[in-house]
Amino acid sequence: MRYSGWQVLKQGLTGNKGWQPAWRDPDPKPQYDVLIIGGGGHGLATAFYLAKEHGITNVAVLERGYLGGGNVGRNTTIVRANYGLPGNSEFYSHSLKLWEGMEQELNYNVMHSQRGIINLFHSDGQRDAYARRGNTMINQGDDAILLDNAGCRRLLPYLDYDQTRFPIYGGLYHKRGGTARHDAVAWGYARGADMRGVDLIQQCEVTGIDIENGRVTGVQTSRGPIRAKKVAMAAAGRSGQVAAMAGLRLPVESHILQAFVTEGLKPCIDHVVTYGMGHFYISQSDKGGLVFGGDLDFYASYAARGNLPTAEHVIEAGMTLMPMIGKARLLRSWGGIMDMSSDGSPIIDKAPVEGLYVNAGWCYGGFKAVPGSGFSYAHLIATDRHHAPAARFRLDRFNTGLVMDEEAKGSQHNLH
Amino acid sequence: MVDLIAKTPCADLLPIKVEAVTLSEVTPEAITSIMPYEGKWEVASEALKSAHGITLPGPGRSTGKGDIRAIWTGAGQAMVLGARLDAGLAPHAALSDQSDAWALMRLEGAGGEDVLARLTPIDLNPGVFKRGHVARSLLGHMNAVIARVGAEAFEIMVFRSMAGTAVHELEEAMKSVAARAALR
Amino acid sequence: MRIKCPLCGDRDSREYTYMGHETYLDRPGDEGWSADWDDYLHLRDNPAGVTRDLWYHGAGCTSWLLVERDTVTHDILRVELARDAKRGRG
Amino acid sequence: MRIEGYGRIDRDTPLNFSFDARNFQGFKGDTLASALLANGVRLMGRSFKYHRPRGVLTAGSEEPNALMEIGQGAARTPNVRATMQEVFAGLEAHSQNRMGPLRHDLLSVNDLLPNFLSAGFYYKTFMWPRAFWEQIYEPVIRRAAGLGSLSGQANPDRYETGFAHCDILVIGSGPTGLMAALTAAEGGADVILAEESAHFGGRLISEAEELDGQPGPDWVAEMLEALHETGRVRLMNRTTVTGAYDGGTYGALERVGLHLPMTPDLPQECFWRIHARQAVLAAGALERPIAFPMNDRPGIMMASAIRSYLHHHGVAAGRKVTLFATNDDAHRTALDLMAAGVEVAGVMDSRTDAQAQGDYPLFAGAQVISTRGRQALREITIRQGGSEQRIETDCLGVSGGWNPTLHLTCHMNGRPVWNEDIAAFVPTEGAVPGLTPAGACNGVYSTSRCLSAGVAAAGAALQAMGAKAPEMEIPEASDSPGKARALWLVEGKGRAWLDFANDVTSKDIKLAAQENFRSVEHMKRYTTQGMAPDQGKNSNIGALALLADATGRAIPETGTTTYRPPFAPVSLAAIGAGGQGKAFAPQRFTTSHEASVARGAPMIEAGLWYRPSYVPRPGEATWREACDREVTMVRTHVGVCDVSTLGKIDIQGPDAAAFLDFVYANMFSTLKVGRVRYGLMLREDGHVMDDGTTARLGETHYVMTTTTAAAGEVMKHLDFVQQCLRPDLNLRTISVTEQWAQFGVVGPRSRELLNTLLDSPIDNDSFPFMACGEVGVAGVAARLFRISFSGEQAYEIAVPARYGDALYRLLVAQAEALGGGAYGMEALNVLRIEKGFITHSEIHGRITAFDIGMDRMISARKMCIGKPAASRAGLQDPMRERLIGLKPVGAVKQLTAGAHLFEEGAAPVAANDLGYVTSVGFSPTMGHFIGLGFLSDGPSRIGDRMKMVDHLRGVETLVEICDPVFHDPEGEKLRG
Repeated sequence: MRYSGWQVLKQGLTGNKGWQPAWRDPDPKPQYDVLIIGGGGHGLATAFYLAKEHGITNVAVLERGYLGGGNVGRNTTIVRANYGLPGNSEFYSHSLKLWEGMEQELNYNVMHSQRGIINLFHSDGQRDAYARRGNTMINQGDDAILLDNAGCRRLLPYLDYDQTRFPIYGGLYHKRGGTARHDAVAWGYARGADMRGVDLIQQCEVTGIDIENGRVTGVQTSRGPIRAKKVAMAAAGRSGQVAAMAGLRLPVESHILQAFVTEGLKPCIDHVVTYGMGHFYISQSDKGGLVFGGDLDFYASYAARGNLPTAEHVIEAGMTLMPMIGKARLLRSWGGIMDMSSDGSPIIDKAPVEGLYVNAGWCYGGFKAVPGSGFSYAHLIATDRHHAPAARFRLDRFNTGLVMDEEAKGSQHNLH
Repeated sequence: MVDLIAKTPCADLLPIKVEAVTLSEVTPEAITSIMPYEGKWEVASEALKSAHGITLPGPGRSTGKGDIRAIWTGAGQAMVLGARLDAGLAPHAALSDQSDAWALMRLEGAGGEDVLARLTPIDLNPGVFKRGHVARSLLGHMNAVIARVGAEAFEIMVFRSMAGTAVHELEEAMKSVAARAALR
Repeated sequence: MRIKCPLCGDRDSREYTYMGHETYLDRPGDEGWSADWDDYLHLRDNPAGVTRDLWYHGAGCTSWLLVERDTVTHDILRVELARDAKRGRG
Repeated sequence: MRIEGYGRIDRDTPLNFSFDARNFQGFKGDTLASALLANGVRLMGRSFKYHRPRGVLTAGSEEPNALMEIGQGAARTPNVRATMQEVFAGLEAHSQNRMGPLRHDLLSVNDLLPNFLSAGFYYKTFMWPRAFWEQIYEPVIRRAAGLGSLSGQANPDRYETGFAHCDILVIGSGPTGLMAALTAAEGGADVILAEESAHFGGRLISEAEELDGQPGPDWVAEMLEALHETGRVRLMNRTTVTGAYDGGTYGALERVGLHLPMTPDLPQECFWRIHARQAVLAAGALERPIAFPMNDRPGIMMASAIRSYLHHHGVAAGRKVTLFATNDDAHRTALDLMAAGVEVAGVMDSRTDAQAQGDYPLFAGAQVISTRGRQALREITIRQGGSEQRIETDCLGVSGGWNPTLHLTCHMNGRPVWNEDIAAFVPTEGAVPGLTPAGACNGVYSTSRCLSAGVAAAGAALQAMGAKAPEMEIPEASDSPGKARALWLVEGKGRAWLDFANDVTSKDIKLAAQENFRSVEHMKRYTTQGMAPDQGKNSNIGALALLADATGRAIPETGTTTYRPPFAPVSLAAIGAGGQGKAFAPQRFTTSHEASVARGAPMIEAGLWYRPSYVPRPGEATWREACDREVTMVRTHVGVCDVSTLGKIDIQGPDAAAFLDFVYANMFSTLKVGRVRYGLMLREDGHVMDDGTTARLGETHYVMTTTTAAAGEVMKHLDFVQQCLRPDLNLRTISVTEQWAQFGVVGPRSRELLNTLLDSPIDNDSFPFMACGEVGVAGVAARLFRISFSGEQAYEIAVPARYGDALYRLLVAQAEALGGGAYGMEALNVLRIEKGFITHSEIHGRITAFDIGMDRMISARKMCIGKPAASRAGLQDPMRERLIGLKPVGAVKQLTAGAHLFEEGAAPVAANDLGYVTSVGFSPTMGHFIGLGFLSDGPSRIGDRMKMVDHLRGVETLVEICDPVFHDPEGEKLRG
């Protein structure tokens, strides 16, 4: 059933009885061509593009909980293409183009709002480092503007330009950056994949990966064994456990990233704003809640919840940058499980085991990467050739030394 | 002949008084860190005792005689306040002059614990943090050494360059505690 | 969260910073790059359960600590000075 | 209306306040809600989506409807619960979330088209045309959405945070909490008793109930006295425990000044971090609404809330009251109202076997199937047996049973379990280590069993701490739990609300199930049920029960969503109080700070420190003029600059030399005593961490300097190497950054200047380049280092920090006498670029020794941190971007840091990108701009012409690649 304004009008006049299920709840078949482990944003998008771009529809997405229940449902919903390193620059540029066509492609309003994102900087040195990144973005064909202090005052009048601890010199303004409704992205891709014949199987935990003489042959699950020629991992924070089922160790350590939302407020923040002297980023959801986040809790964890010191530090950064949010009240805080890679950039590659594919190491950047990762991962699974924008996301880069250290912090997983 | 005038860290910041609580600067004669080399803690402690009459303190504690005091300031490290250390200690421990590195403040008066409760995560209740106890912890966002030197008196050490921030944060806490007391 | 420092006693986790897995204690001896170095710097078991990792009591006694804990429940099971643990490994 | 002889308010202290600019009067002890009800005001807000009229539903923090803006201007606070805001003289409250006056909210037009605004409608439309989303659809939606509004101005009020410690924290001070606190204190524990509302006693203040034969409130007063007697209990009222975290840490928000007119120095709120070895949750229970058609009108409220307003505030919520209940408990409202002379028009009890407990009209087996009254309730329609009947009423008390307030037990992902006996969810066992739920929050609904539950829980907590549980005498109290029977939905015409704030009705829940959003988490996100300010406290259980029906599952199988911190919303100003303004990070001032400020030098941030940008002289209009003069002054005469902010680490011990060989790429054990050497420090991943000079003052005594930015990181790294990698080495390290004030004396006349101050003069032989040693200045023991960051003959002199101010002023005076003077960071930066020296602009974290032409410094004779990783093939590739100098050679003379480098004829796009510029400055010495940067295969491109493009600044410059050292490459000046 196609969604549109007319459909909402027609259904509204007939008591909304005609709306169809957004996806089916099939039982797992014994055999598929491709199995995707993980029903989050990346898994669902991969299934969608396998079907749409490559006509491969005998696919099952295996989700141990409910669709979109992991990080795609727990992030601060930021979408941007403002990366500096070769490899990341092309990938997120391609991903943002897919975002811009997503509503038409999925026939689902994911509320992608290109309201602009401003990375504030607080010294000449930081300005020049951001300028280097901004020039990379323009070289890549994306947009960037260097705001000075006066430019920030016009766009962001509510920042504290006088009392704040680290004065605001200016900001790197990426107009095509913005936000999207995270759940809607998962549901849009789920519906799109299901409509094209992909089986979305919830409450189905993968408990083992079957390998016979170096080739993957299927998986063991809480709902029985399923055979397949190709198995693609997309388990984000749980990548370590799933890879271990195939005897693999990944350059990934799982960490907690807390996110926060306030009670609903009338419009007061119209952009995504990030702070340069403390990890803090904020935007306002369409329902009016201020959605913000900042540092990891910094210790390895799968608890999907964090502790007070990090929450306080993040909110302190918000208070020194924009004290007007002081009267807003924190309504809810939660945690995602971030698969932090050793250089801060992701991995989309074939595993050393034939027929097994790895998609992991997304750190903070998983949500904005959903379409790009799905598209490139589907291309790799379908053709066994790396898709150009994701060509550098190799497993072996740590041995060659061609690491992609976007944050320039070294090999310690939790510093990216 | 040229002459260099000395300035103390809190010269133009202290003393301040809010209701029953006062914050004043303390300027010991000298502060020297003493870090015994491998296996030399006992022999260094003996050398200190014979030279200055006090032994090296265990973790979280302080020792003292007259106006000379030794406070525990970290793993394998103590600081001696109040006297230039005898050179005889040198072979047993790394000695390093810290006299100018620290701003030393004394917080005195009823309710000192409540003031510090705004800034320090450790439990300073008299039943737990007794006279002679020393802790290396936080004062707001700063590293600090906190010692109880009396039933209603604490000594606080922060790095010299942060004296201004420390005094400001302590004064704000003193005002807030006093304002609450006025309500009762 | 609270960690009991062997020297300072039970302290709020805001006084500590975290580095990473216990493997950092076992620096490989090879002078050139090797699979051991790839293991040491990058690859992790990343267990959901009991693990051991290195913490620095930066706001306290500046000791490095080896902490045995659970990555799912955040229980802290055992804490020792990393210096002693390293010496114990010979 | 106000009822004489009722309420624990101070009728001798009338308080004037305003609501939507209308003046009212309440009494001390009133909440905004009770005072408004006393004045007959029932319309207090508007719902989120349909903008329907909303009246107060409850008497506690779980209030979903009566959310208001308090205060004016910058002090305005949105979304304040009228049920929690105590009235004070001059209190100004405004309704929110309306367009136009509250009585005529233009946005209530949404209420005319509910069928088109059903759950998730916005996912199915607003997709065409694409640009309309940002320009039209989203702005309209955002305007209508949201509740209260921020003032947009900086927060002027004072907030604070604090730490508290105790053996046993008791959360809630009803019968369970008071007994738990007394038991714990009698058992020898230090206790904190935290109570959310202003008064202790919980429900006992709102019920006509007796304990030990005396009225509840009197018993409470006695208990507080007993607690005080133990000397071990810290009573914290107006303090909501908002979160349970690891290790017995709890977050709690105390309302300190919110109930008073503005008081200087008094914080509005305090966010406490409480560490408790054990805790008892005694948070009671919340009464559960019923979803019946048109159940959202102002005047419809919880039956227990009507009792609270009567007993606690002396206010009758209506003149002609009806009740709709599923249990005996709610009948007390009828009894209490009649005792106070208020008319009870009927009690509709859904149970056919219900018994009246007093002479009020009981309609057993009846249900309310509709209501009327636009701005406030006028009439209800009930159905009993086959017949329907209308009853005129202005206040309907509702009770669908009680939900245990177990939220804190879910804060570590524990999910509550369904208890069929009480038809409610109760905490799962051991959900939060050290937190024992007791009483109503654990599903125990009778007062007497609550009292014993409190004793038992405190006893268990004492035992867990190794103490003995004392014998406690349990007061005599009522034990009438009554059999609860759940009623989730009354079918009928008209919408039945579950989430009153987000306007989620039973139709929305059914639609979610119909579209296969079957999981309770999917239903919540699709319908936004439970995502309003009350976080589902009034709707979660009802919604999941309807979902269970709609999907043919039982409630336990459907399960519940989990609750997350905070239990009640916390102002960001409170939890972030440590960050506002300058407090976010300490300020570090050098000893020469005042002297620089006095000379008009603008101070700029360098890490946590402040350093002079430039030191202007009269007549200099721009920073460039001052900077050019300062550079020339240093090159030709002598300059003085404070370098105290660089990290300084004292390293002593027999193995100090071996240690430095291990942490630095180059050798230090070969450095002679009295000499200094430049050192390059790698991270273990082979990239450069920091650089700086290390001096050898004695056989076993070095002093290492680090950059300002990396001082803390290096200190921690050295501790890591000593303790975790090389405990075999016998050495000790300690920071001496703050012990010494250190100043650069730079330029051809630098030695001449020093000799006017040193107790014994020096010359090129006694103090050659890279020498160091003890010297005397006016009898003060100082240290002198002959090192240069400018390429000139230069020294750094360090004195104990107490003399810093005095020495700086003296050095500047002497420099000015010799034709020089003070210089700042801008000049220092140009001087070092002229000499090709690097800073963290170059070693920005992705750079190896190879990239900056220093790979030879990685000594072949020893191992060091980072050496193996630096040997990876990818880090030795000549095509990597490597350090070069550049200067403009075309018409455009400007260079910019952050620009990229391309072949002369190539398009400035990613594919042709060969490098980037890191540092630039106008060099008065060379007469043109100079810069440093990184270029693919840089060293073999010296002399080539390339194109520098900065899209952001609109600058395109033809440049020549050159050797990074522009000035005095042979270094004669250094050794002069």
